[in-house]
Amino acid sequence: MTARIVSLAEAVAELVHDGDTVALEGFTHLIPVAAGHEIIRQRRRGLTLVRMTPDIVYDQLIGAGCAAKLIFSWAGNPGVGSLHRFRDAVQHAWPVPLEIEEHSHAGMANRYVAGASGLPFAVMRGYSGTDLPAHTATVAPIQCPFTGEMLTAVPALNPDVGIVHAQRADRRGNVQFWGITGVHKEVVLASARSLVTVEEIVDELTPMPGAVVLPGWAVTRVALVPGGAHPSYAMGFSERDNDHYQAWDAISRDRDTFGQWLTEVLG
Amino acid sequence: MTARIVSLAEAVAELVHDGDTVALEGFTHLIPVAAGHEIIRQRRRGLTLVRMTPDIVYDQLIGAGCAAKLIFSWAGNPGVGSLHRFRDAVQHAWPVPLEIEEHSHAGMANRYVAGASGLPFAVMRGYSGTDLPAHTATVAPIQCPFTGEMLTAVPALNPDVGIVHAQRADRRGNVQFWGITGVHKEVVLASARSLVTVEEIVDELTPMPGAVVLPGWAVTRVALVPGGAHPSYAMGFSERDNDHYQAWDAISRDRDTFGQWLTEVLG
Amino acid sequence: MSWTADEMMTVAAARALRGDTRCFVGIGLPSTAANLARRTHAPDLVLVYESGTIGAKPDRLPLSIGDGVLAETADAVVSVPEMFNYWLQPGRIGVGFLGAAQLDRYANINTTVIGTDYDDPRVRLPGAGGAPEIAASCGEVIVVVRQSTRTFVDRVDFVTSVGHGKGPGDRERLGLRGRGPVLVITDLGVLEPDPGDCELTLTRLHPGVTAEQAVAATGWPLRIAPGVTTTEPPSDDELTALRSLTGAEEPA
Amino acid sequence: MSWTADEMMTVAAARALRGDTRCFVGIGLPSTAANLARRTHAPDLVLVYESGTIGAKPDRLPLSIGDGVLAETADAVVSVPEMFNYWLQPGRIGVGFLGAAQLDRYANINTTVIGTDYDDPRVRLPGAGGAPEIAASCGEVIVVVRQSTRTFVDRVDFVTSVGHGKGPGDRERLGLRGRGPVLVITDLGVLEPDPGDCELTLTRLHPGVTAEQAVAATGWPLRIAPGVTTTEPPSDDELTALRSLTGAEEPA
Repeated sequence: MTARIVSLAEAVAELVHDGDTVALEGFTHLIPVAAGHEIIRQRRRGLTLVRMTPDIVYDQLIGAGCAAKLIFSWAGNPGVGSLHRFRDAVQHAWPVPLEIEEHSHAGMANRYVAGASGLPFAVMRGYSGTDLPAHTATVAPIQCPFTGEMLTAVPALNPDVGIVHAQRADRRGNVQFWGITGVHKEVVLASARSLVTVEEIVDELTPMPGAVVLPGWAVTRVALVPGGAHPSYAMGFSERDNDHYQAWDAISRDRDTFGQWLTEVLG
Repeated sequence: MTARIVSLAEAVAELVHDGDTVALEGFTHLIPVAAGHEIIRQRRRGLTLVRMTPDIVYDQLIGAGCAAKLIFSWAGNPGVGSLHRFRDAVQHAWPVPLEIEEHSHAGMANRYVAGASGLPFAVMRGYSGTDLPAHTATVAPIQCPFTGEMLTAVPALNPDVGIVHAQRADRRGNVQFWGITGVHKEVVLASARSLVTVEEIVDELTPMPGAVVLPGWAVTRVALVPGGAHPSYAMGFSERDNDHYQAWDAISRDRDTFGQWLTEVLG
Repeated sequence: MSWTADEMMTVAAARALRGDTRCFVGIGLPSTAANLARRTHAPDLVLVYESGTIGAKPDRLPLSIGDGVLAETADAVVSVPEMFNYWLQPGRIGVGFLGAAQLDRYANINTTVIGTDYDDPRVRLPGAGGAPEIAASCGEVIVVVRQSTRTFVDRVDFVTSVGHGKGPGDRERLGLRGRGPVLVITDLGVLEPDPGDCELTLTRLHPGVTAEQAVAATGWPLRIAPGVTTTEPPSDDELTALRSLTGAEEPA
Repeated sequence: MSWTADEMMTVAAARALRGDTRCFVGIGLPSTAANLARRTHAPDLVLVYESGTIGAKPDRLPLSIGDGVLAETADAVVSVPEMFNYWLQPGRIGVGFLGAAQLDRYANINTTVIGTDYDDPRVRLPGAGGAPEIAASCGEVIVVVRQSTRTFVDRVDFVTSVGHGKGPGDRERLGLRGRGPVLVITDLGVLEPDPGDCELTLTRLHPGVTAEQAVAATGWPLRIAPGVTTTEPPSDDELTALRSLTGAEEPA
C-alpha cells in the first residue's frame, strides 16, 4: 500500500506525459504550486491545463511553454491584477500559442462534478444571455423532460491527471484536507490518475472539523512536499504569502525578468 | 432571530398543514421521530409523505391515517423485516388508501439534490432495464447533448415541509449535525419550510469532525426535543435502540395492538 | 465443529471476497459475510455501506446500515447523494452484495412486489433501496439468498435490479457498466452464469447437499455444470470467527 | 474629515446593504464595502464568498476570496460546487456585488476581453469567474465601478454577465430569476435602471460632483433623473471604520 507514496519528481515523471490534460486545483487554498514547478522542470510540453482560477502557478507553466490549451473560468492574480504570461500567450502567442476554452466558475465546478460522478454532462442554470456559449463549444441547451424548461448542459471534465495539495496523508495513502476545500475532491475523483502533495505524513489521521478524507485507494500517488502550496497556503501549516503574489506582478510583466525566474526554477 | 426557536407543538402547528407534502428524513441516524408523533397528535390528514427509507415513524403515520401518498425508495424495518402498517395500507387500503410513488435510493437522493439546487430535474445512471419506470411517471430518459448517450432524468423534490433531527443548534438557530448525515442538508434546502428538532441548544457551536452546519437563515424553525430521534439515535447523545425496532414488529403486525399504541400516543 | 446451512452460505460468501476489494454491503447476510471476510482472509477489504460510511471497521455486527459503529470506525463518512453519485455510479466499488425475494435464471432480482399486479400486490416488499444502481454499477455482483422454489422462479414478478436481463448482450444494450451477477451463493450451493448464454448454472454443492435437492429447490429446470464440485466445509477458524460476530452457539 | 472619491464610492456601496441580507462578495471594493457595512449599520449582514465560506467575519480585509481568515471565521465552509449549486443557484443570496471592466446602459457587464475579436483580443481580461451566475441568481445586483468613458461604453465588447439585456422583459425571457442590477455605484454618483425601460439613469451625485462631470465620464448620452439628489457625505464614523479596515491614512 505504501508504494503509493513516492517523491514528487517520481510522481510527476510517472503520471504527467506530454500532451496530457492536467488539472492542478485548489481554490486559492492548497494549490499544488511545487508540483507545477516540477512539471516545468521536467519540461512537459503540449499540456491541456485545466483550472478554475489559473493563478500564478499557471502563469508560470504557460510562460515556460508547457501548455497548448487552457480550460478555465477566471485567469487573474487574485487581489493583485492580471496574469501577464497568460495575457502574453493569448495576445501574442508567446512563447507558444495558447488555445483557450472558457467557462464560468459554476460551469467549471459542475463539469468536475459530472466527471467525478461518471456522467457525461451536468445540468445547471447559467450562461443564458452571455456571449460565452458563442465562443465555447462545451455549452449546450437542454430541456427538462418534466417541465419543458430550458437549462444549460456542460460536458464532464475527466483530466488525465488531477493534482492537489493537502495537509496530510497517513502511511496507507489516505489523504486529509480542511479549510477551503474548493473542488479538491471532485478533481481527484474525476481524473484518470491523481497526485496529492502533502505537508506531512502521519501514522494516523486525527479527525479535524471540516476535514475531508479521501481513501487511499481513490488516490494514485501521494508525495511529501512540505510548503508545497507556497505562495498559496495550507491552513494549520502556513499563511497565504500575499507579498509573493504582489511581487509576481513585476516578475511576470516582462519576458526577460520572467526568463530569469524560469532559469532559477529549472536549476 | 431567536423567534426561530419554538416548541415542537408550535412548530408542527405552524408548518405542517393537511394535504402538505412533508419529508421527515434521517438515514437511519437522526430521524425526527418525535416530530412524526406530534404530526399524529395534531391529526394531520391527506399528507404526501416523502422519505427514502420509510421506517417505523412512517409506519406509524400511515397506520394513524395521516398519509394519502408515499414517495419512497425502501420501505422496511431496517434489520428486522416488513413495515406491517405500510403493507396493510398498500394491500388492503387500511385505514385509508395509500398511493405510492416508488424510486431507488439513487433516484430519491438525486431528486433531493435537484430540489436543493433550484433545478427542475437531475441526471443519473439508473432504472435502466428495471420495471420501475413503467410504474413511476417521475422517471424519464434524457440524452447527453455532447455524446448522444442516453441517461435517466428524475424530477426535483421540493416538499412543502422538510423535517430532520440534529445534535444541536445555537441561539441564532444555526444547526449542527454529524455522523451519518444522509440527505439532511438536501431536504432542508429543498423544502419551502423546514423544521429541525435538536438534542440541545447551546450558546456557541463547537466545531466537530464531520459536522455539517446549516446557517440559521436557511432553517425556518428549530425546536428543542432531547431524545427526539428515539428509537433512531443522535451520535454523541444516544445509541440506536435496536430492541425497540424489533419490538415494533409485534406491535405493528396487528391492527388492534397498533390501535392501543396509537391511543397512547394521542394521549 | 458442526455447522448450519446458513453458516455454510455465509462462509462461502465471505470466501468470494478477495484481497483489498471495495465491497458495497447491504445489511443482513451480506454484512455478516463481508465482516467475516475482513476478520479472516481479507483484512484489507474495504466495506462501503449505502449510509455513506466508507471503510467501516465494525467490531460487532450492525443491525442496520446506519448504526453508529459504522460511522465511528469509517475512514470517511459522506452524504447519501455523494455515496451514490461520486462513489457507486462511476464504478469505484468492485463488488456489490445483494439479496433477493425472487430471482430468475438470468439473476434478475425482485424485491418490490409478489404478484403480477403492481397496483394490487399479493405481498408488498420493501422495494428497491440501493439495489438497482448497485446491480448496475459495481464491478461485479454477488447474490446471497436461500434457495427455494418460492425464491428461484421461472419469471420474477417485478424486475427491481437487472442481472443479465434476457441473456447475453442485454447489459451492454441497457448501458449497465458493471459485469453484473457473477455468483449466486445459496444454502445449497453456488450458481454461476454460463459464459455463453448467461443462464445460471449450478457449479458447486455444499457438503452433504445433492444435485437433486438443488434442482428441487429451483423453479426452472436447473442446469448442472458437468464438473460440479463440492464446497470446502467451513474451517474451525471460519466458524469461530463467524460465531464471535453473530453471537451464535454451535448448533446442537 | 476629508475623503477621496473611492472612499465615497465604498461608503455609498456599504450603505446600500441593509439589515440581515446575505451578500455574495467578490474581492476588492465589494469586499471592503460589505465589511464596512457589517462594522457599521448592518452587523447581521451575512458575507458569502465564492470560495465556499458562508457567514465569514474577517477582522481584516482579505486580499483574496480564499484567505484563511474567511474559513476560520465562517459559520460554514462548503465546497465550491456546493456553493454554486445549493446556495447561489436557487436564489438564497439576496445581494450580489459585481465589478466591471466595461458596462453598458443596461448594466450588462464585460470582464472577458477588450476588442471585438474574441480570438484576437486587444486586452485579455480575467474572464467570468462567478459573475454570470451571480448576476443571474442573486435577488438583486449592485455594481461598483469607477466611472469613465473607457468603462461606461455604448456597447460592451463581450457580455460576460447579463444586466438588463436589451431592455424590459429580457431577463424573464432568458430565464434569469434575480432582479438584476438595481444600483450602479461609482466614484461620481449612483445610477439606477429606469423603472420603465431599464436604461441606467443618474439618480444621485456624490458631494462636489456635477452632472456634467458624470455625463462626460459616460460613453452614451447619460440620462439624468429629474430629482437627482446629492449623496450624504461619509460620516466620521464611516471613514474611521473604513480606514481601520483598509489601513489607509486620511488623504492629504
